[in-house]
Amino acid sequence: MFKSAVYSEPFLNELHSKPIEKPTPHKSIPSTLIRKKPLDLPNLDETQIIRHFHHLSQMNFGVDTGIYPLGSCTMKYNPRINEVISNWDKFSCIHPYQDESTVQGTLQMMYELEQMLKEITGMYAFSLQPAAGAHGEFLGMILTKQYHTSKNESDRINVIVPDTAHGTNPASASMAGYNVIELPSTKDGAVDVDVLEKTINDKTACFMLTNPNTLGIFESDIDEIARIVHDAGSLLYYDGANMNAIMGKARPGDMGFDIVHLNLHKTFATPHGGGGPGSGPVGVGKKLEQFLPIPRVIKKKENYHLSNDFKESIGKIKQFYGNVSVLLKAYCYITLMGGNGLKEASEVAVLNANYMKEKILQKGSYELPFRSLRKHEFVLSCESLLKKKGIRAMDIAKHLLDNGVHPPTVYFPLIVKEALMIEPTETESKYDLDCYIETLCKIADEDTEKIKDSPYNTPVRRVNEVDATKKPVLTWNQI
Amino acid sequence: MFKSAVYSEPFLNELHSKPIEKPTPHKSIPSTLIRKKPLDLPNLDETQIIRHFHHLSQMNFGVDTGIYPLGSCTMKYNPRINEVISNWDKFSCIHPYQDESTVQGTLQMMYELEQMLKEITGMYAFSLQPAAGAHGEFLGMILTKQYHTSKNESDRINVIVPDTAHGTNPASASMAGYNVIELPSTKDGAVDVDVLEKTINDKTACFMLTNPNTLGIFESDIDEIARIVHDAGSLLYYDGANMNAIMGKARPGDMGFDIVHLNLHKTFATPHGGGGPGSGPVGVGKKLEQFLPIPRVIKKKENYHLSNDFKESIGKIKQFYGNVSVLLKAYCYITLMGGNGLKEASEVAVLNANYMKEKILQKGSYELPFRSLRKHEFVLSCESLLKKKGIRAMDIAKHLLDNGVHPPTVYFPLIVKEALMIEPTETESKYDLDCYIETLCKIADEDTEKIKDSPYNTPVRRVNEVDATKKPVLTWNQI
Amino acid sequence: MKFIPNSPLKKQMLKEISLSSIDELFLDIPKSIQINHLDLPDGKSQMETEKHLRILANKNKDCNELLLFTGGGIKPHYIPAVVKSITSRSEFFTAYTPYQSEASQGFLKAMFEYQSMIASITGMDIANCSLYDGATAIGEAALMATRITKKKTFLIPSNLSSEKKSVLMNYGQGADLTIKEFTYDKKTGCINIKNLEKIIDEQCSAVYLEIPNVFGILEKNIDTIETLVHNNNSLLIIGIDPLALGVIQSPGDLGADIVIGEGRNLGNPMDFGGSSLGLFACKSKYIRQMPGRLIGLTHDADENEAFCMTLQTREQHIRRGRATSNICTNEGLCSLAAVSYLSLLGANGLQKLSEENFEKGQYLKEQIIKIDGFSEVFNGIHFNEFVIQSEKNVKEINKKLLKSNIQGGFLLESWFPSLKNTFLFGVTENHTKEDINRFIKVIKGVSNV
Amino acid sequence: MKFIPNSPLKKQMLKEISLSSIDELFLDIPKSIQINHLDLPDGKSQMETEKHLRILANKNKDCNELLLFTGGGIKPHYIPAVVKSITSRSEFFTAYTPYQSEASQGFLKAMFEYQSMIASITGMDIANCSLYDGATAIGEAALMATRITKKKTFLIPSNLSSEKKSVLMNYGQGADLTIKEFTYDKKTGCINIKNLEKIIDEQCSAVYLEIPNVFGILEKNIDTIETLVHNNNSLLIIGIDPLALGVIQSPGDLGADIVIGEGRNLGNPMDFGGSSLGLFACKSKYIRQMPGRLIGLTHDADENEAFCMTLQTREQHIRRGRATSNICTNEGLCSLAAVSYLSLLGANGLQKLSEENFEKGQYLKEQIIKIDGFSEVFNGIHFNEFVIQSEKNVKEINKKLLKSNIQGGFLLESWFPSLKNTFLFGVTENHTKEDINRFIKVIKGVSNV
Ligand SMILES: Cc1ncc(COP(=O)(O)O)c(C=O)c1O
Ligand SMILES: Cc1ncc(COP(=O)(O)O)c(C=O)c1O
Repeated sequence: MFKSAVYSEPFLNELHSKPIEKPTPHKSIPSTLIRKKPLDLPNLDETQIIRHFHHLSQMNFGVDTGIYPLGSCTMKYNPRINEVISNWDKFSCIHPYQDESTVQGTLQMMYELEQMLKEITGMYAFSLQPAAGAHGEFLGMILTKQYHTSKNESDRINVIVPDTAHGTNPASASMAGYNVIELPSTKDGAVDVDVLEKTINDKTACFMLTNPNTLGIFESDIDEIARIVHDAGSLLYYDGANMNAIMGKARPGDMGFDIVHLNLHKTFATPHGGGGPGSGPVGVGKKLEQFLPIPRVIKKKENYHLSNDFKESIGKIKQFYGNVSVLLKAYCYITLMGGNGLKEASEVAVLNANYMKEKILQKGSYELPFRSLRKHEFVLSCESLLKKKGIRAMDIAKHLLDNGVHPPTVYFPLIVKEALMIEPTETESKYDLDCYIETLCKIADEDTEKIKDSPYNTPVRRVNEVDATKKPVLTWNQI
Repeated sequence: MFKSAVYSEPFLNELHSKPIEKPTPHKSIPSTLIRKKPLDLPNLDETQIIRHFHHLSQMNFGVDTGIYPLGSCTMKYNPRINEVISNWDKFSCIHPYQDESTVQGTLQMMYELEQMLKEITGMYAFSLQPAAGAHGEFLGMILTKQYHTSKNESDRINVIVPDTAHGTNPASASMAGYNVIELPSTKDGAVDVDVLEKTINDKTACFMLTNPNTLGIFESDIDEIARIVHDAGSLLYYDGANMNAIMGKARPGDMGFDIVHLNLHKTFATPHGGGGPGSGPVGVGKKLEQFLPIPRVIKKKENYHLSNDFKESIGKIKQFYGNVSVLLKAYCYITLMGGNGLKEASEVAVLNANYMKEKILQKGSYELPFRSLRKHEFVLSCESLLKKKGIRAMDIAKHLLDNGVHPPTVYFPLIVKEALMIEPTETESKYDLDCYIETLCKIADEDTEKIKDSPYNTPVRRVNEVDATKKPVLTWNQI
Repeated sequence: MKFIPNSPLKKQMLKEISLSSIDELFLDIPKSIQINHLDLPDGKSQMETEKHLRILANKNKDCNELLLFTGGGIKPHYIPAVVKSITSRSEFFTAYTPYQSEASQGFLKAMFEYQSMIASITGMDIANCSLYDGATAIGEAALMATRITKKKTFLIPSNLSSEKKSVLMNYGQGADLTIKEFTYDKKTGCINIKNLEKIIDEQCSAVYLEIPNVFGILEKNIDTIETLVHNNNSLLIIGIDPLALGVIQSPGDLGADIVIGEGRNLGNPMDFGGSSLGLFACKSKYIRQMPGRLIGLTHDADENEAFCMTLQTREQHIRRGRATSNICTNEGLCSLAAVSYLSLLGANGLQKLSEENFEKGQYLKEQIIKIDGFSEVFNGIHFNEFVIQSEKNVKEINKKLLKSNIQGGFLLESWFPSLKNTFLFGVTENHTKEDINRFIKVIKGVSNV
Repeated sequence: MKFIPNSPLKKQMLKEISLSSIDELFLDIPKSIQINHLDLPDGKSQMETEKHLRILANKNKDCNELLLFTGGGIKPHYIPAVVKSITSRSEFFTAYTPYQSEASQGFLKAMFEYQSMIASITGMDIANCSLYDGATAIGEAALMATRITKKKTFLIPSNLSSEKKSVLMNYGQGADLTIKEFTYDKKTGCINIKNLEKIIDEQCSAVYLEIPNVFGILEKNIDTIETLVHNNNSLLIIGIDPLALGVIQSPGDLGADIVIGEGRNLGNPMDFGGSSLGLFACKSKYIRQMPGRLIGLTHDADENEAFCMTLQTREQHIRRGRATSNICTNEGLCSLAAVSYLSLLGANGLQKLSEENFEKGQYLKEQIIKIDGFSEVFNGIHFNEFVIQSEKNVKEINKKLLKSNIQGGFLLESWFPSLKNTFLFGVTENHTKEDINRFIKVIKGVSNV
């Protein structure tokens, strides 16, 4: 039994507001600049505000609410201790331009975090500056440019991505000015080495890949792929969104990747915050090190410094040094888990995924396209359900909501029809996995009408997203 | 529209537990004492625990959920800043036997809080030791005893309480060994001065009263009452649960009360915590000061000390010095509000109550027994609804729950039939008061069957409290 | 004015109820006692308040800055962040006592689980959902024993802390209890059973003892005592430190009728002695004589599982002057912290924690008595507190320790004048090996001078 | 292993899916690249981790210990406790991007309110629900201007901070933007309009300017500039500090087409430069060229109010290589802090806050220039930051201030080599009068020596 809380919560500006006072600003402000129209914000009391957001919060599903196996997103439990530590004034109330002697603790944390990430990925150096995965990708593309330019090969204008790639990969590449070439996968769901070999050439700047890929399949030909890419003078980029599958088992650096981004808000348990802040550190091989953003944290004797002393650096990709509280949480997480714990996390993440996959397949309602052994996630197709009963992946997602669990990612990767992409992570118990499996399979047997009309137990019924785009209403004033 | 969240949440010991390890305790523990049976607690993971309590929390109503006008309980908004401050390690992680030089901040806070409470109540000295209102009452009774004993009047064995008194008053008196004599109220709902005069005598140790009383009526004859009580050689005790009505308007000390307890978790906005921790400081007049519990915080020059140097003290009523974090929150609250703010709080608390009372009476479904002008709360009767439609106060309470608001106190004070005791407090907005009024009055017009079957929108339907007492099940093992 | 949304609406609201001023609302207060203002400063902003409180806070030294080895039943323990995260769910902490069960199922179920866990670790049938603290729990237990046995003499160890004794005296006086003391063995620190045998008589309602006792000693001969007490038709009441229950036999298995204890250790901060939690468990048959609130399992109108406060007829709001206790507001949120804490530990965690506390207790003591001029006072087996005698002046030693930001032992002489120059030391899982070693080094230094 | 409930169940689960070892799950990884362990320490307990982090923390000085008067667009502001209390509701902070709208109505509605408030204070039609930070927002705005105007020259003030310039350069290079600078008036610190007139040409997609600018100066002649820019068929992009909007005209009223800004100030901590929030608002007509996520109002199947992400066809997960931006994860929780913060302030609060910041800025500057050897560099009206020239060595002064636990001004020379021996000072509502006076006393002392 599950029902979400429902409140018909008014907008903040519909709550009772105290009268707005007339502006009485200082005379010395130039009259062209002084605010004339009064500000238009409600004047509320704490009680009203607390209740408003309290009600809204109860109409929102988080990892704390229940299992959240959103494929590719690695929604694992966010340890509470990390929230506490990152909230200490000593960490959160410091200014980026404070004298270095007064921020040695944070600089040490950043320095050591880089060392940890280097060890985990096998890369040569790291930048902690990017604010998210896509931001890391963009930095990666800028580094790629700088690298080829430094070798007088600015005519490398293409970036290759597999057809299973996450949308940010092509978007980042083209934002950096590259042409994006899409590589079709084999029937096994992996990179087609032959096609890659044919596609790649001296116009190729980079091949972007995640391994395991977004089907959860490990690219076993990775050695061969790396050889082909490097032989063509191209770089090989690693989208680290799937790093949770292989910590302590294999390292992108060892696989031949030149650039790596990690999603700390995925693999390293920092909360996703309903959409951020995230952090997407970028690691590179030795040949790219000199291009990394400044400042970089360096250690001299026992002291840490922010150094701008890197002449070939691409400069900055974000103001200051990254989303530091997210870095801190990831640092705490790695400290808590240790090398042994991270390995165990990957092992159980993979075990959980394969366990679910097998159990679901046994029941026969969903198909698994492509190769069988998966890493930390797997993509089902419900195409046959669509054919048989007219039920779509989205319908299944919505009815899962009625059961108090979060649906998988749907319709991604694009090459799978009616895709359900499931990533349980290692922080779910067998009990919750079993419940999920049962629920998912039961839905397949349910009455089509019932499923089409779902969800029922959420704060609202099926949301009409199409109407939202027709005449977009984005603010109170547009209602 | 309101519906509470519903989760069919298993017990903690029904969740998947890791195996219980065999005890391997130290050999040097005497064999008669060493634990033989393994402990019987589930071994869970953080994720499971967080979700469990997350689900439970959403099935609980607090002030943050909505208006909570529980008469006598003063459920006002609990400022968040107080939670933050009391959570600072500097306040919460200190040992009661630390060297005084290392806890000067907390001692100063306690000392100053006593000064503040003295000013607010007009009393001569305070003890912060009691953990709750009833605990303060009990201390008050012990002080009463000590006082009379010191005057060789140990034969004062009776304590008088009005029939409107809160249950803790007679309970505390009798726990201290007193006979309790109940005083009937006048038809106005006030103390019957004549009957009091007749009842009181040289066997009377104390008269316990709250003012305004539990009907929300100010005892305007308080001067006369105090005179009578003191003339009889008795003490006059003030139950401070209703202090929220009169801050900055009148003081129990000025009314002639000898002993006062305050409920910091009512008047001074410290959260009630689902049942505590509370704090019930006791203030006394000069003639009782020497009996107060030890240690007391004293100030010498600029330093604060815990002094046991009070020979006539009754000793201790609780280990250490009281629920210090609650004291700290109250201290913050008084600092935030200031003298002017506390007065405003009482004024608006009284305004809100009278506003609600008038508006409700205008609609005619409920009656107001006794005198009209109320302080911060008022007691309605729905006796006529019972007669007309068979609807009881409890039914109304339950149906209010369906509307996302908390019901008033019901069936108290005992002298009002089908009592609904409403205390809105000053932290509610007019908007919320108006909604509440409307809801309450609409319920009176609803179909009896529907109301009798309520609530509908809560996590469970009407709870059978009678069956719970038949064969009480208090633990997992008793299920 | 902050926290008062209707401040700007006073006129309008007054008008709607046909009044013209706030003063009219206070006409029932006689002029003679009306006041016009409070002699307190005006309200401060949140920012100012925070800054002011920070100044106060900085006059304290917390246990991260001050290494504490002070016994007395309260010590720094590690509290996992999850505990606070649960207790700061505002649905919980801004709720009142769960009078309306339908709107309080969450808290009620948590309290039911708390009762279950307390019953489980103490080995008793049932537990209530909190009293004020461990000391008042002794008082309530004494009164309950008298209600059950109709006898009025309550026996306690002479080495009960004077704070607890004082609380007990105050609780006992209303019921006219006679409180008598039995002595302890000067060698072992355990109960002097001979003396207990001598003192116990037919008026004895109950015998109270503690495991570990005030000296940190784990009583040896409970079976003898248990037989003695029960043969006398008295009750056996045991006071415990719940964190010891991972290594020691549960009081239930030892034959206790009532178990009490201070539960602050279960996930609540030291709070300068606040945030207390009175544990209270007993045998089923005494249920109707119990003090405090009980949460029971029942069902709703649809026959689904539901919880409510039960046996309220024992309580003050129903039974008034004849209630089993006057307690109303209890320590609810501290109980919630306790059930969260216990579920985080689990059986395995509690066991390990007990072991660690036991072992660190042994280790620290061994290190201290190696130092010249310090000796063990009692040879009974102790848990995480213990008594040490010093040849030098203990006050002076503590003063010097403080200069190194170490808070030394509690000076037992203030409770037991005969125990001159003795420290009560305490240590927990929260002290690292380095902490302990630092302490030893420093105390060696200051006591050599 | 902590956070991995199935650790003890591995064997059982493997068996259920007919595998015999974990290794079998990793057979698809070529042996050649398999590793056996990570060269990192083993996991620490939560207690150990906390103790370790406390050691690190103690190597920092926070802004309660260190009085900061450092400008640069980031300064200590007071954050009411309610903000954190809202953002730490775990339903919010443990959620992903709201892909499933039915299960995300709470966050979606809050983001809709955030958009509404940002649109309202900036005076623009619409706002998105965050970009990474103020600097990347300039980059995104530049790209958007090119998409709208199909022109490729982007004009910026020569006194844009070198950090922001660098970010902009990196964002611009993919679209082959030419970035040109117009100078500022050396006397006022305002834009040199003559120079701007000279530089602007038909290739100009947009002119970017900041209010207040990097020197803290409030630009005087926006109307002239606005006319100039729009007559040139270019866009006007204004960068703002939202906390100034209580006193100054909204950019919308000034004729801006796009408004960006750093929103950290709205309820987020300094976080050593993290916890950033890229504000982004614009005119309705440009909606389809906007970067970032947009939350729209719509209805559900029962025609009730509902919210969802909208116009997703602009975004990378739909449009991939042709998206308006690559942004996916944004700064959601920082936006939630911002909407909470703005609702706590309300119109009245924001206005007062702006005034206070403005006035403290004036006061501090006046006090400083009274001191011998310090003078104001620009005579334009400034907000809460300002530039001061020193006759003595600024580095030395800062070093000495640090000894009194004061962090002095930012040394502008590191961004603008021509501004030798200048400080960029900043002050906010968080600085009390006493703080300021203490600072003045100390700086007077150290600069006299
Ligand atoms: C495979 C993959 N790559 C890249 C990203 C982009 O990461 P972010 O959302 O942090 O920008 C994601 C996350 O959605 C992802 O799943
Ligand atoms: C009038 C009155 N007196 C006394 C009390 C007892 O206070 P406490 O619950 O803190 O023991 C209460 C609270 O319920 C009350 O309302």
